[in-house]
Amino acid sequence: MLRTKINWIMMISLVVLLGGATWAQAGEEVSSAMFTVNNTWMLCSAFLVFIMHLGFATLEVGLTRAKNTVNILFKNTAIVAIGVLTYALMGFNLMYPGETAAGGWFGFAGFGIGTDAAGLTSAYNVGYTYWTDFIFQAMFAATAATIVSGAVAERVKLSSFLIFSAIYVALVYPVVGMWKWGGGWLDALGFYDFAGSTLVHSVGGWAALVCVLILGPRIGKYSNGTVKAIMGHNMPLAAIGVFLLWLGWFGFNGGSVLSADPGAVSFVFVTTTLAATAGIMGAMMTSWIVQKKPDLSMVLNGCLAGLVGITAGADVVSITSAIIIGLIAGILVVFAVLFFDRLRIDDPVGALSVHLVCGIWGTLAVGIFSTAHSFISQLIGVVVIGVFCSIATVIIFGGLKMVMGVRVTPEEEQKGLDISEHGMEAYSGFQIFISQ
Amino acid sequence: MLRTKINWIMMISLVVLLGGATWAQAGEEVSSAMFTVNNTWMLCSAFLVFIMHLGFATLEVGLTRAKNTVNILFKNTAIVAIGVLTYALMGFNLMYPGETAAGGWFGFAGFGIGTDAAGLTSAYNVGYTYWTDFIFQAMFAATAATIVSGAVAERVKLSSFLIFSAIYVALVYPVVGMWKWGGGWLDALGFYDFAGSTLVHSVGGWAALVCVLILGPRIGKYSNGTVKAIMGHNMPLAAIGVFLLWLGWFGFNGGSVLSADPGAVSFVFVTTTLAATAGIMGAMMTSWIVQKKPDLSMVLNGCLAGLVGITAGADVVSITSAIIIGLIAGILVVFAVLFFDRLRIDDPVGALSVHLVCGIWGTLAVGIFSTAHSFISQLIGVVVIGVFCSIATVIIFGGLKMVMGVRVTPEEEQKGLDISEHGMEAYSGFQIFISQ
Amino acid sequence: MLRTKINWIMMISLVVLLGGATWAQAGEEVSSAMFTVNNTWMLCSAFLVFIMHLGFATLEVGLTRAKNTVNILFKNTAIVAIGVLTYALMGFNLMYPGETAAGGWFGFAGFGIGTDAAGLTSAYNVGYTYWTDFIFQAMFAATAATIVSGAVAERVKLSSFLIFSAIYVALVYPVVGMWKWGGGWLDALGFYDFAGSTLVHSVGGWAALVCVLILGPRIGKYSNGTVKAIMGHNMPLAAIGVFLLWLGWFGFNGGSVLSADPGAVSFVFVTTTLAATAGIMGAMMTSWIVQKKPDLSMVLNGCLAGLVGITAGADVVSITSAIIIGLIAGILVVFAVLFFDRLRIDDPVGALSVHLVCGIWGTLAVGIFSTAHSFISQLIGVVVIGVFCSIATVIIFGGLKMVMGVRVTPEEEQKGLDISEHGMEAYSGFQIFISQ
Amino acid sequence: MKLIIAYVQPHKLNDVKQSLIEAEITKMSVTNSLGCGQQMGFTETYRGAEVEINLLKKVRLEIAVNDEFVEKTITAIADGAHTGAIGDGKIFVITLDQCYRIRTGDTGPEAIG
Amino acid sequence: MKLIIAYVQPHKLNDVKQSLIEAEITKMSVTNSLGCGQQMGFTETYRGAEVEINLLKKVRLEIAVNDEFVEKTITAIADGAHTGAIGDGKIFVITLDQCYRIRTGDTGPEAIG
Amino acid sequence: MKLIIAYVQPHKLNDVKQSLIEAEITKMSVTNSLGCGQQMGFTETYRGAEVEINLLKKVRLEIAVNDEFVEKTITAIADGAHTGAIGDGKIFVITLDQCYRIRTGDTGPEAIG
Ligand SMILES: Nc1ncnc2c1ncn2[C@@H]1O[C@H](COP(=O)(O)OP(=O)(O)O)[C@@H](O)[C@H]1O
Ligand SMILES: Nc1ncnc2c1ncn2[C@@H]1O[C@H](COP(=O)(O)OP(=O)(O)O)[C@@H](O)[C@H]1O
Ligand SMILES: Nc1ncnc2c1ncn2[C@@H]1O[C@H](COP(=O)(O)OP(=O)(O)O)[C@@H](O)[C@H]1O
Repeated sequence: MLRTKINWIMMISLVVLLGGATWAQAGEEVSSAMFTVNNTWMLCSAFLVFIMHLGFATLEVGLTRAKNTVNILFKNTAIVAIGVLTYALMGFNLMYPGETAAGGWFGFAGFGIGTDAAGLTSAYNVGYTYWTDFIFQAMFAATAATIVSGAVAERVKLSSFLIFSAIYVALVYPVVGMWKWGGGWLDALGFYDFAGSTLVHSVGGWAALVCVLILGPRIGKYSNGTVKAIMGHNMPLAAIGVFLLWLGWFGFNGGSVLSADPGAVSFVFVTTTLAATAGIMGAMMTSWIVQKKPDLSMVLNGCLAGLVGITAGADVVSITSAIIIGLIAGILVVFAVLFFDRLRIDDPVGALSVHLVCGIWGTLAVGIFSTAHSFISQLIGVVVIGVFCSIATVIIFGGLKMVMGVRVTPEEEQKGLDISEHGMEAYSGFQIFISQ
Repeated sequence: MLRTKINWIMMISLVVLLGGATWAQAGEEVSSAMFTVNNTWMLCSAFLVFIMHLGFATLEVGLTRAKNTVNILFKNTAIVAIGVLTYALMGFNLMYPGETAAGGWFGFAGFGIGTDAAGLTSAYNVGYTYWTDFIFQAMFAATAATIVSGAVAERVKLSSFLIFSAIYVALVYPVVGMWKWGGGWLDALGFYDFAGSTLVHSVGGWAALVCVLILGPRIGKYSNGTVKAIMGHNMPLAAIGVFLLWLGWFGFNGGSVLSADPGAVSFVFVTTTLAATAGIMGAMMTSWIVQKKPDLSMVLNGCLAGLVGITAGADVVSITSAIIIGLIAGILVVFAVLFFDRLRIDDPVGALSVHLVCGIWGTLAVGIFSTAHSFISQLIGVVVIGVFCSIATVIIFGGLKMVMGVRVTPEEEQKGLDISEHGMEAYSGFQIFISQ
Repeated sequence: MLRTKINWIMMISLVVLLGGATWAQAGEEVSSAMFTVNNTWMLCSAFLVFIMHLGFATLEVGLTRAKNTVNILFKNTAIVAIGVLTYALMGFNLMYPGETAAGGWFGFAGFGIGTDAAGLTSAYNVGYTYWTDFIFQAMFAATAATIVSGAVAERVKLSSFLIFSAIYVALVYPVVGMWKWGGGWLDALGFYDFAGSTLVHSVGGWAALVCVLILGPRIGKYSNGTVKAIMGHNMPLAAIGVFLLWLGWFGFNGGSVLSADPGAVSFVFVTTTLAATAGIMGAMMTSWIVQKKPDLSMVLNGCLAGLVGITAGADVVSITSAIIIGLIAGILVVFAVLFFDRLRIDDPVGALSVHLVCGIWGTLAVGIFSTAHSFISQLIGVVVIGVFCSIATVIIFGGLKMVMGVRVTPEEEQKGLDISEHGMEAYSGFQIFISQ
Repeated sequence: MKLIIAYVQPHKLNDVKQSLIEAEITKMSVTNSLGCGQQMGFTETYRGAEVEINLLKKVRLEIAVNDEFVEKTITAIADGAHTGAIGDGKIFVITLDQCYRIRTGDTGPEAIG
Repeated sequence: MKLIIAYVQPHKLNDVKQSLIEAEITKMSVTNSLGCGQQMGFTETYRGAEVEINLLKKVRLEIAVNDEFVEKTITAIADGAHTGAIGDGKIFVITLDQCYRIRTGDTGPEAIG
Repeated sequence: MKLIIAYVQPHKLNDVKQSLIEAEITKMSVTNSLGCGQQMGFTETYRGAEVEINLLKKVRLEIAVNDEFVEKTITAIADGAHTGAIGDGKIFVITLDQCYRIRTGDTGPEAIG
């Protein structure tokens, strides 16, 4: 999703298909009709990415307990607002500071957003206007924070989490994003991340990991030396979430082509879909073999695992590679869930397994399955970003822990956050056993 | 969404951005590719607006009691059907009677829909074909009736409500719409309502207000001199509803540009999104301060409030103004909910606060935040339409009350409309305390 | 959705509107902008058809019992994966074997998918690239299997069903599809099926019928000589399902134009919507009269009935005919549900009534309402495909019954498939009466 | 000590609670229940097939009281629940051998209130 | 007067109701309940971790009858619920001191039926 | 034979079960219930209006035991449920006249365990 004006030609030249075909475009000049269709597709992508936020919300609600439902819905609604607003305030201009930051580590083009008339023409970019650019990017930004939300669910203190999200989206996500998509040092290094296996998913995943470690597990999850399942309360919601996320991914990946280029977008649609389906199959087989019974929640995670896995290389790997990447992601995610549980890292929705583990896998897979990209560059990107995000999270979330606390009291946790933090229930009238 | 052939050039010239940039288009001549992309975007907008009907249905279900769920789903499915069919029968030709009605109060181009071959080319309109025009408008039409549905939920008699909706959508909505979008007297006056803060939302809102006054509150809502909360039964559904409405709004506002004009549509996407997020923040803060705990249902209403608020001026206000409009709408909606409760006007889902109050606010805001528009014209539009819609509703709904009754019996209300009107339950098998 | 390169011109010439207008396109040459907008619309259609899978899943879950929810979600997630992957492996090349199979019964272009550079240009097709072609078709393919899923729900053995689906989608669906859309003998015969009333819906419907006959009814459905209702457990989910299916249908039918042709696509939007709304009205009136109370599940089925009905002729029938087709479909579906129940053919979600009965009705309706098409050809298509699909299902599903069984044990059925096949519950913590 | 079990109409619960509180009986336990009594149920239809709903939704109250409160409690429940229509409900009284308050360890009549 | 409490398998409820009706016992109250008895429960897995489900879903019936009906009621319930497999359920009988019909104010054996 | 009815805090159910199992009482039935006791409830707000929640969620246990087990059972429940805070719960004991195991037809003390 590298998108500064200076770099877009380079990017298109990277888009090399199976047989080596390159989609030619008429240089920086496009007809007004072509500009309009490109822009229209980018706006469609923006609304598709938008709907991912509903997907995250329902998935997360579905895989947690009924007594924390209002809290999760509240968090995930607020995050979209916070994410978009902070991105407008400063994130966008931190992430895309312009040519001055080329090859660098940091840049800032000032607070707020705005453009002159040229920002509305193909002089700005052949694929979209300034405003399209902003809205598409802003929809991405909030995603990173939402990933954290799932991992810390059912015990995090609402106010602390909202503050954390605001800071993370305003500062950490755009700075890291600038390294690659803003034309920074990682881009210069040859690191490749098409739509954000690392730049979005791992960036969220690392924060999630650190936050979970700081928070500790939910009460009752690892009692008396055994791992106890805490079952999600609403599987239809979880499934709705995954399908909506998949839907949104057509915009997440398809829009990262940054134009409506027929060959590129349709190819990305195919690789994205095949990876998702292969992820489902991988998780289904693994879960059926390892857990003996086919576990729906694992299969749903498998679908997302495939999607996260293909995100880094959706435009540069072959059809067969896309299936393999998805399949491995689907297998990986099941073991990762079991593995984190063994480590007593309590992640109610599998956010770490899906976004962190498969985000890393997808990024490295570009180095493996695309000859045009170096494994080493990919590895450097993964490691440096991991270290940076983890340290940032330790500072921000650790700081919040000291200043105002990050976890609700055990009584609040046991009563459920809906009653304790919001004074209301999600399913008024329904008889629910809240013994867990 | 002013869209008669005669007027579109005028409209484009109204679209003035922050810096004063005007999006130029090649007059009435567009290339076939441009016509196709414009039309494609308008069709995308149509399906986006369509999905708002699901959003309304789930939001309304979520904020009411389990025992009335089937009834609400039934109503909202039937309304779409009734709305589209009556709009095909007569609404469309009442709303857009053509040049004969220019500057006037009423016009009618005859029953039914149909076009000659020219209706499929850019000779009809550079932005869309005749059929696109119809389907996009038809999706809007049903919206107004759906707004009423939420306010009268849990006590209105199904058959009476369906008849009311049919008449309101067939007659009142299109006549008022014609005043502005059909090139009528309000348009001549300089009244501005981009996508319908007044023409859709307030038109629904006024009807809702009058219907609620005629119906009276739900049993138990204001007993013994106190306001009793009647809690909604399904918060995930409510949140799904709001996100789907927001999604649909990209088509509602984005499509009201009436072409795929890159600058205009993308700008509208940004103002719409920022107003929604600001609405969330406004309601969140207000609710946290006033109610002491952050109320999810208020924040969801806040999001919609921001969206309704920006709808009148999404294309003509600045970025900063969009945020302010949304923020104020978000604050307003919380107080409005409390205020209507104090007046004992029982509106289960907050439809009055969202659509009426913020519809008015958004329309007036155009006069405040856009120098190109006069506050007085805006005010005149708001008042005249308010008076007209209220009187029309008194006649139609009041008439129905006399002829066939508009409210179910107290026993039916207490048992729940699902059992009494439909003979079935929404959640068969689930144990639900229906003591309320 | 006839789409081989050889045939597209013919198809466009078939597209005759009310007044006889023909949408002209510039032969096989289109501008790069036009190609891009066509392709973009086809990709939008692909994601719209994709979301139908979520629609099917939620509808099916909503109309069955809570104890089988996980199982249904699992099935419907797995089917998408199986459908797309087998379609990539062989289905696509069976369905569109190329010119060699013109007029024939069978053809195969080899395993796997892939294209040269020409596949990415308008040389392949003016409407889409090779990849777009594949993804749009692949999304259709899984639909047929999903239709079966609804009819056999609550008693079919998971593993057997998945194997059946894989074979049916890999072999039966594409072979039948080739007869018409692949340019085979039915196409040569003049049989017309725009978007698949027969080729998708009936193909699924016949399989569903045979599977249900082989499986037998759910325990308790027809005990002691009477028909007992087994109520669905979640009406909001059912309604969500129908609205999402309707949404998807804009892509299902709208995309079957195979380009973004403004006149054709917008006309299809209108006929599709009017048929759906007329289906709602038809089912509502019928249900209100016959069943005395307005049955939500019937109205939801009525909406789908209208959509299935219009699918065969959405581009060739008049506006009035579209309404009549939808209305009759809506009436038909109610009687069909009652009729199948009387025959003790147990179809929990009404899949037979919607997809089979209305699929046949819609296909025949083309012969009735469009003078350009022969009723006899339509009838031949319906009958031959019915016979072929039924025999194929008898062989595949009957074979599976002998080899591994197709039905769960009575104990498993009574406990619910969620516990017996997946070892988990859909609504953990909720108190649910599972006496049925 | 007696244990009083009462079945009342769900929408009468608030009235019953009110009238119990007025009678200074403030301890109780409530469950929801399906009941079959003189109120004969009704028929729902779903997709054309009939469902006989002869188990109607009721609310079940369980109240432990000291002997001197039995009369008062029954009267209070009856007051709150009575409409004169079929389905009003029943009250059952059982002898309670022992009562124990977990928090304090109190037993007997002491522990009831 | 006795109060009979029975725990039976959920999917046997219809049979039990049927056999009660045949025995002319038409008044009852039903709740759902989780039970732990000789039927040992089973293990669900969710995301790889085990959940021990040792509380199985049961249906609880509460039937107040006059003394002469006790035997008949027990037999009817047992008839409807019996399969011979573990988990069939239990029946408990308690002495009922008093019974009161809210609608009419009837008390005693009168009020039961 | 006695029937023991206990109301405990929902989140204490696991502890209570544990301590019952340690006391070798493995048969029981559990329902959820709403309770009103010394724990006074709290106020939820919804859209600005208040909802008084004075019926708090509780878990209801029903355990039939032979006489010699009564003391042990009460102690076990109390052990598992006790926190010393208001809302800990109550235990009620009723005389059980008869007990019947549906599967085998056993009656009396035999059938309880
Ligand atoms: N003999 C009984 N045993 C158990 N529950 C009963 C009995 N009689 C009545 N009930 C309960 O009381 C409820 C009300 O009984 P019903 O006969 O309809 O009331 P009434 O005769 O006072 O109008 C029933 O639905 C049932 O739950
Ligand atoms: N002693 C008891 N106290 C309370 N409930 C019991 C008792 N014994 C059995 N039950 C209830 O009866 C149900 C069936 O008991 P179970 O021992 O499984 O039946 P059976 O021995 O007849 O096969 C249990 O799930 C529980 O709900
Ligand atoms: N007299 C009673 N009758 C019926 N149920 C009671 C009675 N007293 C208490 N309970 C039940 O026990 C629960 C706990 O009672 P509470 O007085 O709050 O406990 P404690 O006094 O031990 O702190 C209540 O919520 C209610 O369900």
